[in-house]
Amino acid sequence: MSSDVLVSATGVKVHFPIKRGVIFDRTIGHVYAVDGVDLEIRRGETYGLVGESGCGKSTLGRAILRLAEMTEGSVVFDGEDLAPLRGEALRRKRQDLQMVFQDPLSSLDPRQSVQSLLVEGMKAHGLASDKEATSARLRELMDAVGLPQAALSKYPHEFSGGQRQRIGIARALSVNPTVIVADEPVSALDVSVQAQVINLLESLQDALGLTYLVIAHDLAVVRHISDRVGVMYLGGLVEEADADSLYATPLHPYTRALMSAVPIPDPAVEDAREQILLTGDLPSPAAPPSGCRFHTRCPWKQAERCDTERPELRTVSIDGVAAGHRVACHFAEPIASGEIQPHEVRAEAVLPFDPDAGIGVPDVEITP
Amino acid sequence: QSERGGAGGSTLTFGAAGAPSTFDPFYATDGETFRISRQIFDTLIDSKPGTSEIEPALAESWEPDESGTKWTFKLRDDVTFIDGEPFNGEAVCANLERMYDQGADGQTAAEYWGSFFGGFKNDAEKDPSLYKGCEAPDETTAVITIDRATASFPTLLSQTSFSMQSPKAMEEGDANGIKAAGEGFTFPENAKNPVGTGAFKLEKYDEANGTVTLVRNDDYWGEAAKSEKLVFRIIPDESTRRQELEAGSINGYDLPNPVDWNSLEENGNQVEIRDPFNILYLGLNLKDKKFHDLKVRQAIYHALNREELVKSQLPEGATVATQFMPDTVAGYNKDLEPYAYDPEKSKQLLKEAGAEGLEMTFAFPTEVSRPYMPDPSTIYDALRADLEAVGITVKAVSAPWTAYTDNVTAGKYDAHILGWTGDFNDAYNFLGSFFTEPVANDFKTSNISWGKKLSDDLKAADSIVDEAERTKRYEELNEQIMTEYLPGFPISHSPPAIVVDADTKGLVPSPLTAEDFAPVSVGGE
Amino acid sequence: MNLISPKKTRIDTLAASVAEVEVAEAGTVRDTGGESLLAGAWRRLRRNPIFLIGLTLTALFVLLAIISPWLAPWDPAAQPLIDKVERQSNPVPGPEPGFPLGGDNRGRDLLSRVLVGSQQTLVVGVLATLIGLAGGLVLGTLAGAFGGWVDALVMRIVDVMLSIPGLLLAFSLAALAARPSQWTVIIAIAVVQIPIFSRLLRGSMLAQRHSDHVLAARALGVRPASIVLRHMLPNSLGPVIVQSTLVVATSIIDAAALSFLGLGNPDDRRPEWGQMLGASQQYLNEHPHLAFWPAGCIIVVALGFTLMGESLREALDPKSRR
Amino acid sequence: MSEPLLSVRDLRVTFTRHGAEPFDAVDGVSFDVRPGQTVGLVGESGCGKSVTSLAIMGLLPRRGNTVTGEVLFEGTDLLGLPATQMRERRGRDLAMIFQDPLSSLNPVVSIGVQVAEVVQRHRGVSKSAAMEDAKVMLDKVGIPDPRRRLREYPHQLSGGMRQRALIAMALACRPRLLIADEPTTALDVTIQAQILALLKELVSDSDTALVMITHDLGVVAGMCDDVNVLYGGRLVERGMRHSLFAAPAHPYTNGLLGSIPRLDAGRGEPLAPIPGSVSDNLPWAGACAFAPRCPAAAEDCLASSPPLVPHGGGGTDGEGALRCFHPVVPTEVSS
Amino acid sequence: MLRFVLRRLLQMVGVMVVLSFLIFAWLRALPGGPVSAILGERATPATRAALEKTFGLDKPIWEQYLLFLGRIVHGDFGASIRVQAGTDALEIFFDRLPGTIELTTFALVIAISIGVPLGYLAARRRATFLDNSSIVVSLVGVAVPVFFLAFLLKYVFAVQLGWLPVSGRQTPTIDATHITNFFIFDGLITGEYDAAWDAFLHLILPGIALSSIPFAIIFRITRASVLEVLDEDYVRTAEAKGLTARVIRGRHVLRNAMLPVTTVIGLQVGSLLAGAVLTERVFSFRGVGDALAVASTERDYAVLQMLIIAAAAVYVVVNLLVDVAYAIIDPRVRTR
Ligand SMILES: Nc1ncnc2c1ncn2[C@@H]1O[C@H](COP(=O)(O)OP(=O)(O)OP(=O)(O)O)[C@@H](O)[C@H]1O
Ligand SMILES: Nc1ncnc2c1ncn2[C@@H]1O[C@H](COP(=O)(O)OP(=O)(O)OP(=O)(O)O)[C@@H](O)[C@H]1O
Ligand SMILES: [Mg+2]
Ligand SMILES: [Mg+2]
Ligand code: NI
Repeated sequence: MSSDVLVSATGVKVHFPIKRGVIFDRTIGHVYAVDGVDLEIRRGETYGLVGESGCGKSTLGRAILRLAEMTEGSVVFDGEDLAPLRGEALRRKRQDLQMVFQDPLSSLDPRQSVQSLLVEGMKAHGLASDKEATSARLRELMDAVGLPQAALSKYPHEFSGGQRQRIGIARALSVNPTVIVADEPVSALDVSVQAQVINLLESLQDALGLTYLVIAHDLAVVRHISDRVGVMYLGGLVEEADADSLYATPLHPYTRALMSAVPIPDPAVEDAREQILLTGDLPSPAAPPSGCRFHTRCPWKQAERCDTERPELRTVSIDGVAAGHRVACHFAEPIASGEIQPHEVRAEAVLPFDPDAGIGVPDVEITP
Repeated sequence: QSERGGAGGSTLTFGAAGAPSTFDPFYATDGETFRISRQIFDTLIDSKPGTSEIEPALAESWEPDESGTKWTFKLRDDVTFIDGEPFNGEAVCANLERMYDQGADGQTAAEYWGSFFGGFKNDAEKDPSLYKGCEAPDETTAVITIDRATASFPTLLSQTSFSMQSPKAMEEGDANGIKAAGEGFTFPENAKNPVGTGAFKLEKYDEANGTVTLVRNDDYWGEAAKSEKLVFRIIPDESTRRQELEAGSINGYDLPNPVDWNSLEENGNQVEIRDPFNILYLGLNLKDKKFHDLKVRQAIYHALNREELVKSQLPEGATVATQFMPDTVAGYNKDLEPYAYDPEKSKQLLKEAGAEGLEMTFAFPTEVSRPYMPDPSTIYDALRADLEAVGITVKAVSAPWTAYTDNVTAGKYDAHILGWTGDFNDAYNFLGSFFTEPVANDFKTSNISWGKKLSDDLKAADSIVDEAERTKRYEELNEQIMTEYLPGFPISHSPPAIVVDADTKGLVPSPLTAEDFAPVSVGGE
Repeated sequence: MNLISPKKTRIDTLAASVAEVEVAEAGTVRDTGGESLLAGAWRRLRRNPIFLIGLTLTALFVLLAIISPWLAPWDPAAQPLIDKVERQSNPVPGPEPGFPLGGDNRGRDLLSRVLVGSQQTLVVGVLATLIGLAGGLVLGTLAGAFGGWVDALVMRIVDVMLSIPGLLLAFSLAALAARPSQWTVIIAIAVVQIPIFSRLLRGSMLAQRHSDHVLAARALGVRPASIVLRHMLPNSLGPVIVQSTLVVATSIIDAAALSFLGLGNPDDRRPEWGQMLGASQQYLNEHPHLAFWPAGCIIVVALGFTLMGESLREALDPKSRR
Repeated sequence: MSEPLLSVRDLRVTFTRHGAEPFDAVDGVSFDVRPGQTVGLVGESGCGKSVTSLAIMGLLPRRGNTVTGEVLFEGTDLLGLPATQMRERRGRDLAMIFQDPLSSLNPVVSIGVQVAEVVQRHRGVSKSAAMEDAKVMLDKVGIPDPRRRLREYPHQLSGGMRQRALIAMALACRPRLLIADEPTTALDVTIQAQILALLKELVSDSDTALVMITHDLGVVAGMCDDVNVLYGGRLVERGMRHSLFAAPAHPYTNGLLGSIPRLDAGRGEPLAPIPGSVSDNLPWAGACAFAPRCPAAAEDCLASSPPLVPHGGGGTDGEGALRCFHPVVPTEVSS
Repeated sequence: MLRFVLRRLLQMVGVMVVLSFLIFAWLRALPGGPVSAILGERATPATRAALEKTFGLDKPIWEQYLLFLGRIVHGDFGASIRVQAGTDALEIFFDRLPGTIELTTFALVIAISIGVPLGYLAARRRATFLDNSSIVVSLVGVAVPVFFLAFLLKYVFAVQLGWLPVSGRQTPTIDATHITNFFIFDGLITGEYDAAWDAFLHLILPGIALSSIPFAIIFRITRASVLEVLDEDYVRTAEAKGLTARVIRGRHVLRNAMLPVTTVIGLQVGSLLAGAVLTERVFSFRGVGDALAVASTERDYAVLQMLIIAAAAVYVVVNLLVDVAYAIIDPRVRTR
């Protein structure tokens, strides 16, 4: 495992405008979906990204793939800046950066057979010129993801969830990518099938030397397959470290709470566990709290700095914490040493955020 | 007068096909308006019930001087308007002066005056008006001077448009205050409150319910109306009118579909068939050189099986036409024989003219039913089939009525079907309307060698004052038109009908569709 | 321990993993030979009596339209009964031997006209629908595929068109025609359908635009045109197809309404039911059978298409679970 | 040991659809729940957990299914109750919380009314009194500013609060039995932890019996006293949570545990998934449904259907149970 | 909410302006026109030209349009030539509107009061004979051309059985007082109950004919929407709460199921207006539709312009109202 950087994202911001107006749509605010993230993925590693729903994981993943327009920031892939790429050049570049989706059914066009789903990408990148070679390649792909050849002529809805996800993976592989962004590749699957897919992803990585960015909300899954893990909260990375280090010594209060909230299928552990129960819900990304985004729910919140100054993601030097463990908390050290103790937090009412809310009546089509 | 009051609260309800456009007949052009005006107003001269001849009305007698340009009318002395104003010579002159003295907008709106009298007082550009002036030497006399001699002058005055209205009401109601507004006219008060001398007076026009209610004028100079009330209900749909009659909610309606005549009678209604006073013809657009050869025109005429058409598509009483006017009009040439149906001859003629494979667009109107063509599409079908039978290629075209007349006038079709119902008994009202310049000449005769001559001849004939000489001239002209010129093809005359229920009595059908409702009684009185 | 199949529960290498999974899953991929979504919908539909009625009626109608020229005893334009026609006493000849339904007002065989009328009726219904569909497809695809100002522009046009009640628009369009013909009828009806189709299509296209599988195709680097044509369009067609069946029915009825108002095709040598119905107006009181046959046929056929369309709509609706 | 509050005996739910074979979604399931006890039902998607709970509540669709067996609630068989009496009991004696808090709330009725209507219905109090109760309930489940929330609509609440509102609704009439069907699946982990803590607290406070349905073994491990593992509509293993997690006897339970990546396990160990998928199942009638996916399967597994037999350490009911011819030998379990 | 209404109103004004120009230009492109309508079969070119000049039809279209706008600003919408000759088009619209409102409202009431309950029942008894047969019956209503249905109704109930009047809005001999031109309302406020009753009887047949299509659609949408709502989780929640069947039906099922139905009712207004053209014509019902029919055959420009734009405006306004109603029923739409 070399440690050269394959993908590097700097200062990525993705802000979605919220529009409303009388005649012309006026932008009345923004959803700060991703708000300043620096992240590096090394060649051949698996980078795991976790965080609660709506914190911007998918958007970040898509921004890296240039599937969502970045408001600010740059993404450098293998030394090449992707930001200036447009149109055809960008389309060509997509061969290197692929994606696996959360919902295996909805991400497969229901009207295309597996074969045409797979060939499509190859055609788009000129890999399907030779008929023989194409079908050989198809066979290879099916083998790689563990599906029978017969599956080629079938349609997505005829498969089970796990099999569909295999098709999704095969599609990503079909163009020989270097990096695969897997956006919640297993969260729609049953536990037993989930394990099959995780194993498949891992073996493919070993065999093909792929680089993964795995997005998931399941901390256990992420920890299992990742070399390094980033924890996101409300559009920003709050902590990043080697998987083991993160688990062993979570530094950010949010990471701590998250870790303690993950149920573990072992009654003994469960009974013994000290949970850090957070109060209240995730604030709206359209109106993120000032200062540290987590201060509204943080049991370690301090009177000063937390609500005024946004902490930077920084490397800390604490005993027993691996180098390269970064955290965005002003008080990481005192918390780690137990100098600062947690306290009660009063729950604040939080509005759910729904960018589609507002006035609008659904289109209903009628014919007499 | 024994009937008076006898009819008590009786109400006569009549189904009208459309709303009246105004209650001032001077600005009207449509039959629905005239039908109502006729009950409210009287004219100096009227048509004799059941005929197209004229008879005295408000004027008891009339006399031209030798030049034929000065007419003296003796008036009845027992007539007052319903507002109490007396009817006298001055009233007559006031009426004529008012008609003559139209403002710019009024001039375009007064279509009947325009077409029969020509010009207006303050309108230098137009033709000089037929009307020149009016004097009232005494209460019961009116002397009217006209521009040139014409025998049809008294007949003109029988037009409902030229009804006598109360001078006071006209003054108060700003009778000439008609204004163009957008693509229509707004009418002054006078047009909403008609004040006449008729057997009925207007009670109310309920626009929201589509009914016009007239009540009996108890001071009427003639025989008082039999019904207390006369209600016109506006029912645009023909089949609905019939259903209303069957349901007993109206007493009668005009122009029943000939298809329904028999069954209406079987159900006990009275279908009164008027004498045909109209002509249906197949018109040609002579602008197109292909019709300039007389043989071509004759060929077309011989191709038409009019006997069969009349029998299968026109109501009982319809006849095959031999010329461009019905036989009741003076000047009708009895000696003309109908063109025989002879497809062989037709083909032969076409060959001779080198017009085999003749092609033409042939049009008919939709959305319309006229007394002379109850169902244009079926008549058209029959004619087209006949034309095709002799090898003429027909391109079928149709258009809704108003668009159709526009297109015909603009000469957009090679051939069309159209017709005319006479306004009054005068040959010029038929022939003059068809073939003189600059009247909308649908036949475009000006494009053919004899066109100008025909126009001039007709105009000359119209100014012959002597009755007999006039008649003779028209007979000659009719023959000439049918044999020498053949500008178009007269097809048929068909009788329009009017229907009333079993208990409605006293309706005298008029060939001019100018029925009087005063003598009509309902409920078996 | 006796194993049924040589399985290992632990997998250590890629090869082993693949082999294992293949064995495990081979039986899972049902060997039905690629049943598409439509086939699935069809399976469900086959059991729906409403659909079957609709389908039967529609099929009969189409069949009739095809074979009617051979079925009809007379040429619909011939006038074998013209001698019997008398405007007043016998405007519409009644049934007699050889003419089971009698004739029409022009002495033509009514049965033949009703039978052959199915052809033009089908043509009007189908062509009006197809033209409307084509227009709707173009506008809807533009709006749905590009979004943004193209969408806004197209939708404003559609709004304006929609804000005049459809049939009124058709009336005026038919009246605008210089030379009314079958085509003016077809086009007038078709134009009215365009905004409906385009809105429908745009709606599903926009939904498709944000769908995962389109995003997936984009991520894969598929060309934009190909995304629109191969992914968005086919997946948006479901509602449009359903709508089409319904529009065939309404087109036939609308054509009848146009004829009723005298705006129909003036040339009646090739009969069409709506036109026959319109022409029968003046005989309604005395000879309602002239209206009854074409009206009956229109009702049955419109019902056929509508029933079929409605049940299709239901079958293709992902929310309906039957 | 107290008497069971709810006793499910040999519950069988058969779906009959025309054109398809009758299908036993739940096939002879029996279990007991005592007041104050939490019983878990676990298993993969489609194994019949929800159908079981709906059958207990009498909420299965009216047509297309037959329910046999007994659902004894304090000795009364709920299955035999007429619909009107069942309506009386639902919401008052037994209540239920569903998985997706947004779709389970009526979008056009205010939270207050939705909570109050159940109070009004079962306690016969006035509307305003019911509203007051509703406010108290919302407060109790930890919704801040409950008075304002009463007037709000579901879409104005965040996911966690919606689930709290649902819980408030279910608990408004102090039911003695609460069935929670995957109550936290739609929620984030930190919110899930809040909700689970709340449920635990409410149950222990009021001695309510709780049936916890989930596919998350972690949740079960932390919540339940007794665990019932379902597979293909049948109970395959029952035990007290400690013994069950420590020594799963059924290969399926074992397989499930092996499939889950654990936060506390070392990295790098590959997962041991159960091969195949649910669609490989055999019908229970003449075989073990799990046999095709089972590493321990032998001929007898295909020959007959294994019976449910008492087993091992037992649950609080005194007895554990197992449906397997070839149970996993404890030493084989790797952790 | 206010913003939303404002926005829609502004949009509406825009649509109206565009529409008015389109209609204006279009009408003038139509063959035939008021000149031929007024002058009849035979008029001299001079007369025609004079009349065209009087009406300003000889000017370029855009100039005519500007003049038209200028007149509108002064409240002059142009005079009718045939529908109600001499009357301002706007006045005609308001004269005729009450009748049409009475008729369409009555038709909608029939459609809703039968369609909604039947739709609910059919959904509850899904796939039963009741369900299937009511689907078929409702669709027959759609498949029958309105004018044909109208004819049959008149023939059976008015002519043959004589139970109901054939056509019109009120028997003329009843001599009713008209204040607002809503005849039923007028009859009630003036105490002329017989007149009100008579006007009501006149509404029945056209009302039924006109309601056939909206009924079918409302029935169908209600059915589909109830089916959908019955499958919703919150209905199951309501059942789980042990609520009475009545509360579940009203508060949980129908209230939600009515959302799409409300929208559809708004969209139906357009087709009701179109249907009114045919219905009012065959029933000689003096409403906007009848005026429109007359105006279009007679090329009554002023009335046509006015009515088509008004129809569009009514359509937009009604749909705006529907959206507002929707927002009142559905809290999700009225957020923030
Ligand atoms: N196209 C968009 N327009 C407006 N807002 C958006 C858009 N896409 C995402 N958002 C918002 O941006 C925020 C981040 O979304 P994102 O999908 O990245 O979250 P996530 O972490 O992937 O959540 P989940 O775990 O639910 O998938 C959310 O609040 C979301 O509502
Ligand atoms: N109404 C129904 N008609 C027919 N089959 C049904 C019905 N409801 C459920 N089933 C079937 O019964 C079986 C058990 O379903 P159930 O919903 O109980 O699963 P579950 O264990 O709750 O799964 P999940 O974890 O996905 O909620 C499934 O195979 C399902 O397809
Ligand atoms: Mg996401
Ligand atoms: Mg479930
Ligand atoms: Ni691993």
